Amino acid sequence: MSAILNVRELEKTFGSLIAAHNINIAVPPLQTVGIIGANGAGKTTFVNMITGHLRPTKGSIWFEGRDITGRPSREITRLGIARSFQVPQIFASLTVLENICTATAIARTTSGLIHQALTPLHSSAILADSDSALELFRIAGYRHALAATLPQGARKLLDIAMAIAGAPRVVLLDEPTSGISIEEKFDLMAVVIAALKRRGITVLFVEHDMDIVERYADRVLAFYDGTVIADGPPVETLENPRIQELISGPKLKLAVPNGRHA
Amino acid sequence: MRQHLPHPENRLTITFAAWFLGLLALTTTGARAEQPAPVKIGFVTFLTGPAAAPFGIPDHNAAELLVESLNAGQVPAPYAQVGLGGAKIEAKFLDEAGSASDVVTQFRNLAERDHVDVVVGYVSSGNCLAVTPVAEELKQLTVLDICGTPRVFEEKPRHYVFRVNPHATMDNVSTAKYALAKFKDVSVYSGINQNYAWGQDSWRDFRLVMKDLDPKATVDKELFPKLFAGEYGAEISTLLTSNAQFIHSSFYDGDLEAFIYQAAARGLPQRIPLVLTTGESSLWRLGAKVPDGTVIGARGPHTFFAHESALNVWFHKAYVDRFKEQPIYPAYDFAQSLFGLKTAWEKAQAKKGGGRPTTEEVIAAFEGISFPTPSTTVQMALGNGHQGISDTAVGTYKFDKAESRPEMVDIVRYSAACVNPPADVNSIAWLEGGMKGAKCD
Amino acid sequence: MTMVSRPVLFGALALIIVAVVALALPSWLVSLTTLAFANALVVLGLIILWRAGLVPFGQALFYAIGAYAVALIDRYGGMHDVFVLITAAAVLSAFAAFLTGFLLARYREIFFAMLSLAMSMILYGALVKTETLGSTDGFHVEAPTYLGYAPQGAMHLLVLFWLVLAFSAASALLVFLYFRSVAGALAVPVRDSEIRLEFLGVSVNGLIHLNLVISGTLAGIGGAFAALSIEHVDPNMAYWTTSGGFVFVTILAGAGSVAAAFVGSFVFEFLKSIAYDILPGTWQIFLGAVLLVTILFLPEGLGSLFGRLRQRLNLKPANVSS
Amino acid sequence: MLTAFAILTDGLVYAAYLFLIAIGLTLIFGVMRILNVTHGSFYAFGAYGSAIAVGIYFDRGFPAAGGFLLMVLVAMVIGLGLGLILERGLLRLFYGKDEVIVVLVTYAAFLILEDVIKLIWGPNSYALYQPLALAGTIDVGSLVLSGYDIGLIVFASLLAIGASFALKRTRWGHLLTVVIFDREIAAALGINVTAVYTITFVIGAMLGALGGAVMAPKIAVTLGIGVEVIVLAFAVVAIGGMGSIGGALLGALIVGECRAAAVHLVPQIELFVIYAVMALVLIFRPQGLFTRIAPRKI
Repeated sequence: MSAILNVRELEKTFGSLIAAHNINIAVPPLQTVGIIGANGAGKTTFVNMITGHLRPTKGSIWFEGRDITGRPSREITRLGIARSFQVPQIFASLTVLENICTATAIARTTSGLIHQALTPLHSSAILADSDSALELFRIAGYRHALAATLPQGARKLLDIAMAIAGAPRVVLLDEPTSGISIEEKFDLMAVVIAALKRRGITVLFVEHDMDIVERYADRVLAFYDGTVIADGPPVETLENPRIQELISGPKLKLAVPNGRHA
Repeated sequence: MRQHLPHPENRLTITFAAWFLGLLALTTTGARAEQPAPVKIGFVTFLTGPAAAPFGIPDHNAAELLVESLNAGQVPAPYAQVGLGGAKIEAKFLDEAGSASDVVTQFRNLAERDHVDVVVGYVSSGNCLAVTPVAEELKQLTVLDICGTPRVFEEKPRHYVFRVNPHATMDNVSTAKYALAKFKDVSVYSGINQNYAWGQDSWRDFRLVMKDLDPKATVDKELFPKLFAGEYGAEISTLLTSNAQFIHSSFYDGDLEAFIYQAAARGLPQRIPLVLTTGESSLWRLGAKVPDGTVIGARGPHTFFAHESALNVWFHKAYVDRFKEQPIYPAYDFAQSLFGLKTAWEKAQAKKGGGRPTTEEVIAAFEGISFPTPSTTVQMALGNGHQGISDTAVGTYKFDKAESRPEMVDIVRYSAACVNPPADVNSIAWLEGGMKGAKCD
Repeated sequence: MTMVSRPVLFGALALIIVAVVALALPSWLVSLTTLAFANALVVLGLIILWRAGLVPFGQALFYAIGAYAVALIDRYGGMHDVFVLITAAAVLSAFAAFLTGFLLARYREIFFAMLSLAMSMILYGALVKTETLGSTDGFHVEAPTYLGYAPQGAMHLLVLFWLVLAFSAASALLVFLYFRSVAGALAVPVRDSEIRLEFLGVSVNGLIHLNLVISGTLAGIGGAFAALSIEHVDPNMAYWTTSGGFVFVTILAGAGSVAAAFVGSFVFEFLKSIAYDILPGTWQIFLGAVLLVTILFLPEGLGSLFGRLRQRLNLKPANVSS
Repeated sequence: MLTAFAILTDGLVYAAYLFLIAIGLTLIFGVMRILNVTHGSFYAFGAYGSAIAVGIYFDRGFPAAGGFLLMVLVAMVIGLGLGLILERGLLRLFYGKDEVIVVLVTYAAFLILEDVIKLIWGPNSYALYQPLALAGTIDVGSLVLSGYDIGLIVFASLLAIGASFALKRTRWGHLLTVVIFDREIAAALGINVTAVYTITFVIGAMLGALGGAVMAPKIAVTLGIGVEVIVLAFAVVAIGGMGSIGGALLGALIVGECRAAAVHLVPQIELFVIYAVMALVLIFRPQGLFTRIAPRKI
């Protein structure tokens, strides 16, 4: 069957630094892809290029047979590719409900600002959608809490819930479990993956925890130094000693508290 | 937090309290039947901001002095009568600083909240232009004080608004005539004026007169530094490289002093003499800083140029005794405004055979009168008798080292009819038309 | 629905009361209120921007454009009908906001503030330079006609006041509804996370551009009414201190509610006239102190008082910038 | 030729003036992220202080050199007093509040100080004329330069060098640089940010007062001199780049030379040349000429 996301000879350089080199990937619909690699291996750069935050230096990105290379992120979002962030991008000074309502309302007023200026934010339809989204991600309990006051796990969930409010076909999750205690990680991923499967969304997620990847990914991409050094089913990819050495080496480093995760 | 608050908090409560007490007092004084009831006059001038020192303070001082002296009946003839026609003057001072909307709002408050009988004041031409239509709308008798723009009475005839002090046209007519006489066959001159209406108008008038009287004279540099710029290095270099025979400027106070300090330090006025249309107001502070030979105007025959009279002697002495400083022309301007009002008021009162005159009666009496002031005699000749004119004078500065005091030499007087447009002639048109109908002797 | 209709109801009630009370007020108070409400329209625009975290130090640009539009058409355009004048002012200021918006919308924080300051100061400089318009002296604005009706004396004050009141009510209602629209509700999110908005498919610059045009138009209309109420325009209307004054009132009012703009602006004008009255020489101390006390005790501005009041009357709080 | 030279020197003199009024502002903004409107008050207080103190000093006929030192001393004292009162007594209460709120707080303080000046020194203007005379003149062709102006240029240059040295070489400078770079990290490194703030604000106040003190001999010290300075300093700092000393210097030079050129060649545009430059710079380099914006990390 044809790929929903197709990446050809993708390359990104910052001056002399090569952040991504000759990346070729085809993702079939409804697949769940785990992206692994040490810090600075080019995972986030890859995600940023797909979602239009960075413009590739070379190569092309195809979504549902359409070339989306270098399009602005909001356009790509409207086309159906959503993303979440390492540091959850939520509206801290609004309540959880207002957060999700905002996302839902935007998703329902795609024809632009004027349309949005003329559509009231609070309609029963929007409220209904928002509530079901909160239920789906198990954060309905925080409904009226200020987003600023949420625990890290709930923030991650809200971030993802907002990301998929626009019913995308593909979602990229950038380290969904970073900054989450080992105990919570699995429950969180369980909720997320279940929700996304339920909505029939193709998932690419960046992850450092190999057990999570092994458990939830149908396929693994291993990044090293800006290139994909392995692409295959989780078990064999993760057991490949070379990968072990290249990826897991840094994994030990992760034990050391690190500014970005604090 | 707490410990920092008492200051603003107290101020707030105090001011509110004061305001209400003030209101109370106001209403009660209104109610109390005095014989005769005082004439309430609102005085508006700059009490804050950069225009306070040159205009507001002398203006305010003169007002304080004259109101007290008049109420005590200590002013020599012909103003010996107490207050206005026997009724004491009740003064209310307001700050002119702020935007036009502030000034207009305050004017309305004076007229309709405080119910003053007369408003006297305004230094800024912009404010004069802003309040005049409101005065007409509210039928509020108003005597504009120091502002110079001729537009007030030339744009439209006014009924409730008067201005005793001559408008700015004559300042530049007289200084131009004087400069041409002093600097033989002038062919090149330069000008430095503030970049706002006053400076622009002064320069325009001056150039028009020069064109009339000395067509061959050309302008070398014309500079318009920002108002209150303070730093004139670049302007001074420009003028130093100028081959002008003199430099015209309508600078006053702060800007004038800053300019003189910086220019004198670089030998500019020693090389090219200055013609200062309003220079008088700063002479006492600048003293020897102003090089001898500088041409000085005073917006009328004030201070150095004042005609000898008992009134002038009294005014000058009373002012110096009280404020320990010399009265400068804004003080004289104010005296003229108030004496004009007093003359009109008492004439109206006499006409109706005693009793307090109505606004209309005062206006009828005011139009076209002439009356003596500490400086000279003012004739309400223009704008259907609403705009005063007087003679004026220009002189050359000389610092008396022995006495260490400024003095004026080679004073030339110009009759009112010589330096002012005839009635119902727009001043710019008059200047452009070659000052037709000017009667100079 | 009740959430929208209740505040609107209160607003309408207040409007009617004020309109009637005006008949009994002394005319100095009427004209003071007229000016206050004219400025309140500018403040309303600033509140729209402030909710998105933007504070222009040059809003006087549009204020002055509106004022001069009215003054010039009234003087040279030969048209004196108030509705023609206001419409012209609105259109011109909207257009100016639309053009400058292409630049301003790209800026945030202090850079936004400074760029708008620069723009207004350039207009100021240009106006000072045009001697034909009286330079800094400015010029008089003739009283307008109202669809052919030319009220005289005190009546003309009242009619203008009622018109300003009507415009204020209309603008307040529209802005109130805008705040409850999707686009309006996005202001606070802009402050929290532009990235999330972009990745929800919103053009943040476009959104800010829209807000700029709305606030610019309001400022223009405010300036137009100010010109009609002062009956005079001068370049000072474009000077940075004028912009500063508006920001001052915005802080005093707070972004809390639409009504705050009007109450805040009135309180400010009133306090100022008290200050002038009792402290002719030192009124700035008074204003400064008032501002400090406000920021200390009412960090959310006067608007927050309504919030507390609402809770007293246990109404559902309007969810503007919670 | 002479004109070109005149433009150059006039530009430098004006630039010196601008740098003197801008350096304190940019320092405070860089470290504390406060756009400090009271900077105008510092300038005014400095000018009044030096006009009076130094005036008396010269009237007593004391040696000239001491007079110039006294200017600096006066500025120090005033900066210390005002700076401490404002930072400890007022601004402290508003840290962490919205940047704009803090601007408004300083604006309110500025309004109050404007009247305080009037209450202390009255409405009349003061003049400090002796230094200009003492500094003498230098003739260049028909152009006579004031020794004091040359002195200003030298003084400003020394200040610029001194400041950048202090920032780069001294321990204190390093602390500041860290705080400017990232307050969180600074705090994490155990830097006492509160103390840094107080000291920075006081130094900024001293620099503002210094600007007024050394300008006093050239201007008539009168009410409202602070207002002009504020916007001018803002413009310079915005052009150079908020919070950068080098930026302030560059901004001052650009504005100074542009203005001088305008006065000599097209006096008509002098009034808004500064804002035109500012608008252009902001349009093409929003962050100003000297600072670079960190790419947003997501």
